[in-house]
Amino acid sequence: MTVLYKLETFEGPLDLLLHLIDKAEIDIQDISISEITDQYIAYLEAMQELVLDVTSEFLVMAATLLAMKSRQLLPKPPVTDEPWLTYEEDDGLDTREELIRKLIEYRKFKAIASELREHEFERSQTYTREPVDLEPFVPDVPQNPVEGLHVDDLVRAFRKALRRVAGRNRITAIQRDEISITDRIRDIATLMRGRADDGDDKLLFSELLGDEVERHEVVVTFLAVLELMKRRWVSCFQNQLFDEIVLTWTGREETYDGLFEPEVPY
Amino acid sequence: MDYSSLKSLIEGLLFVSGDEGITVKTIAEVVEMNADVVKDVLRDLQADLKKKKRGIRIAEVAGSFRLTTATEHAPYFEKLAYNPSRSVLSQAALETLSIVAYRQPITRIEIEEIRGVKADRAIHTLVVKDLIEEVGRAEALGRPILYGTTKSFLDYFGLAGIDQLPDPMISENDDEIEEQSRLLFEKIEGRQLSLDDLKALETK
Amino acid sequence: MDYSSLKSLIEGLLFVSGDEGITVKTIAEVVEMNADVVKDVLRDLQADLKKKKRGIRIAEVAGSFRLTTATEHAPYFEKLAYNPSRSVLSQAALETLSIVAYRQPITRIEIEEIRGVKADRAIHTLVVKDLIEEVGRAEALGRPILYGTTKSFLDYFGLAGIDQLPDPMISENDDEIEEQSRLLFEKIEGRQLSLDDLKALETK
Repeated sequence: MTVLYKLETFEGPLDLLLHLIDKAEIDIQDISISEITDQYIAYLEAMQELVLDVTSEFLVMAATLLAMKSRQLLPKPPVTDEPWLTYEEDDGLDTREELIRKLIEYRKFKAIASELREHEFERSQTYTREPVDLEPFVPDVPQNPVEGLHVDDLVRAFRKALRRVAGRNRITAIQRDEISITDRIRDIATLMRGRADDGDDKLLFSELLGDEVERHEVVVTFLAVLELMKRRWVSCFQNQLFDEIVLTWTGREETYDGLFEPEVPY
Repeated sequence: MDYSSLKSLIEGLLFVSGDEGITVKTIAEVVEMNADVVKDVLRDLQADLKKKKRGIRIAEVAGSFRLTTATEHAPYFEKLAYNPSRSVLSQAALETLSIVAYRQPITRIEIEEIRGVKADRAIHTLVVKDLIEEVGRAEALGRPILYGTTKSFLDYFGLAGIDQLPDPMISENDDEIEEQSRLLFEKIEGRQLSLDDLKALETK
Repeated sequence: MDYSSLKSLIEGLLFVSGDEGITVKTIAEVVEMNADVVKDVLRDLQADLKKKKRGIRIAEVAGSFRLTTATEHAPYFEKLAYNPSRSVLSQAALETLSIVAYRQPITRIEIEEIRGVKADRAIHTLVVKDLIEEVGRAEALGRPILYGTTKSFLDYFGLAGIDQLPDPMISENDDEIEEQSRLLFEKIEGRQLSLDDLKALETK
């Protein structure tokens, strides 16, 4: 006998058995238990030939089937109309009931799986795209880049700088250099952009001041920093009161065409 | 706002939401209109795009609406190099996923009892693919992990919600299958059935 | 392909091309048609969308065409951006962040290789939000910037350190193994083997 096998892969003994039952459905009356058991075993052998993983679960099922087959070969007690005379093998019955229950349940999920397979394919036929970045629609960054920091803190830091300046230059000739805020903004922006290009986007407020600090220069610089913060070109933070103000270049200046005049004419 | 302006705006909102999608509730909040009105317009727009065979369509996935392409154009998108090719789930993973979807929350052992084989590999794959996730621990010994499906699961299969899952209760078939299996096993067992037994089965 | 089908297809192509857009040349290659024809249809579609005041429009930026929103809808997108249902970080930003978190230090190019799309916008957003920062320069040509997560990132996610990141559970071999078994199954499937064939196999 040359039996043609369409060798498929089975997810487990239940899957294989279902396949055999499906085949049996074509002509269920012609199926003999020994044939099904033989087919099951033949499948296992074929799988082994192909070095497929014949796991212990397959072997356990084979043993179960063989037990059923051997039971069939044993002489049967006669069937009578009197139930109390009919010999019932409880163990066998339980095994069979359990197996049937499992097969039905497994088959149900196999059906669902094949339906999901269709959904999977259908879904794979449609494409979508990432959400549009809504950032440009937001006039304000939702998160405050100086969160937890009050202007008071900046003012205090400013006062500290002023006191230091005052201490150093008790006597000084007032020599007013005309530094405009706009110029100072441009200077700071140029300095920070240059640094950012070199990979350093941070700068200390004190670095913006020269060695011979003038009150006027500190004021102008401070106002320039406030202006830059307002425009979100820089963000600032301070670890604690009177500490250094650390400026971070945000790189957001590209969204502007260029410098515009500060709102307040200083 | 007039009807066509609202329709256009909803299209814009769907567009910016991309694959994250947008709920009717959110649209209603943004346009400051009644959710039912929004839903009507949305459905109208959806029908429009389909009827006019437009290049973009509206799909309801995981409780929110999103724009997608038309299925018939899929072959062309595949030609684009950057196309994120979708992987196909293995049969083992798919069966395991079906079980989790219907029986969640469920433990690995329970899955294995249904499948009749080990499921650890399949579970691992599904967790990595973000289709299932740990949703808690069972009260049983060893407090085994309970698995459930994720939002990505709905997205992966293009399902509007977990209630959109195919109905497992194809009852008439179920009974039929049960009957057939029973009959087969009666045969396997070598039991001899009387005609009365068969008639009794038939009338059930 | 008829005119309206082509128009619909081009709309779909624009849609999937996202923010990066698509050139007339690429469209022409995909649809296998003359570039001039494509350009005409594209212009027609562009005029259509504008005339009908649709929620999506076509913009030409640096030689590529892409879908954009209608300017008159801007106030609504602003509201959407503030809607509590929307996560603070966009999906693109979050994904980029996760890549940086797990693969740091990493260059932009490497991130883009993983994501398959441009990442400059997302990187910019993350830097501005102080979630990632420049941590050095790679030794490669052009000395590209290396990114890493910031301390704020750890605070934001309540992590004691970068080693506290959950295991992503992705083993490099996973997909490979799946692929191999699939190939094997494909070989076996659909093959009609007779017992003789099997015997032949046996003797090998």
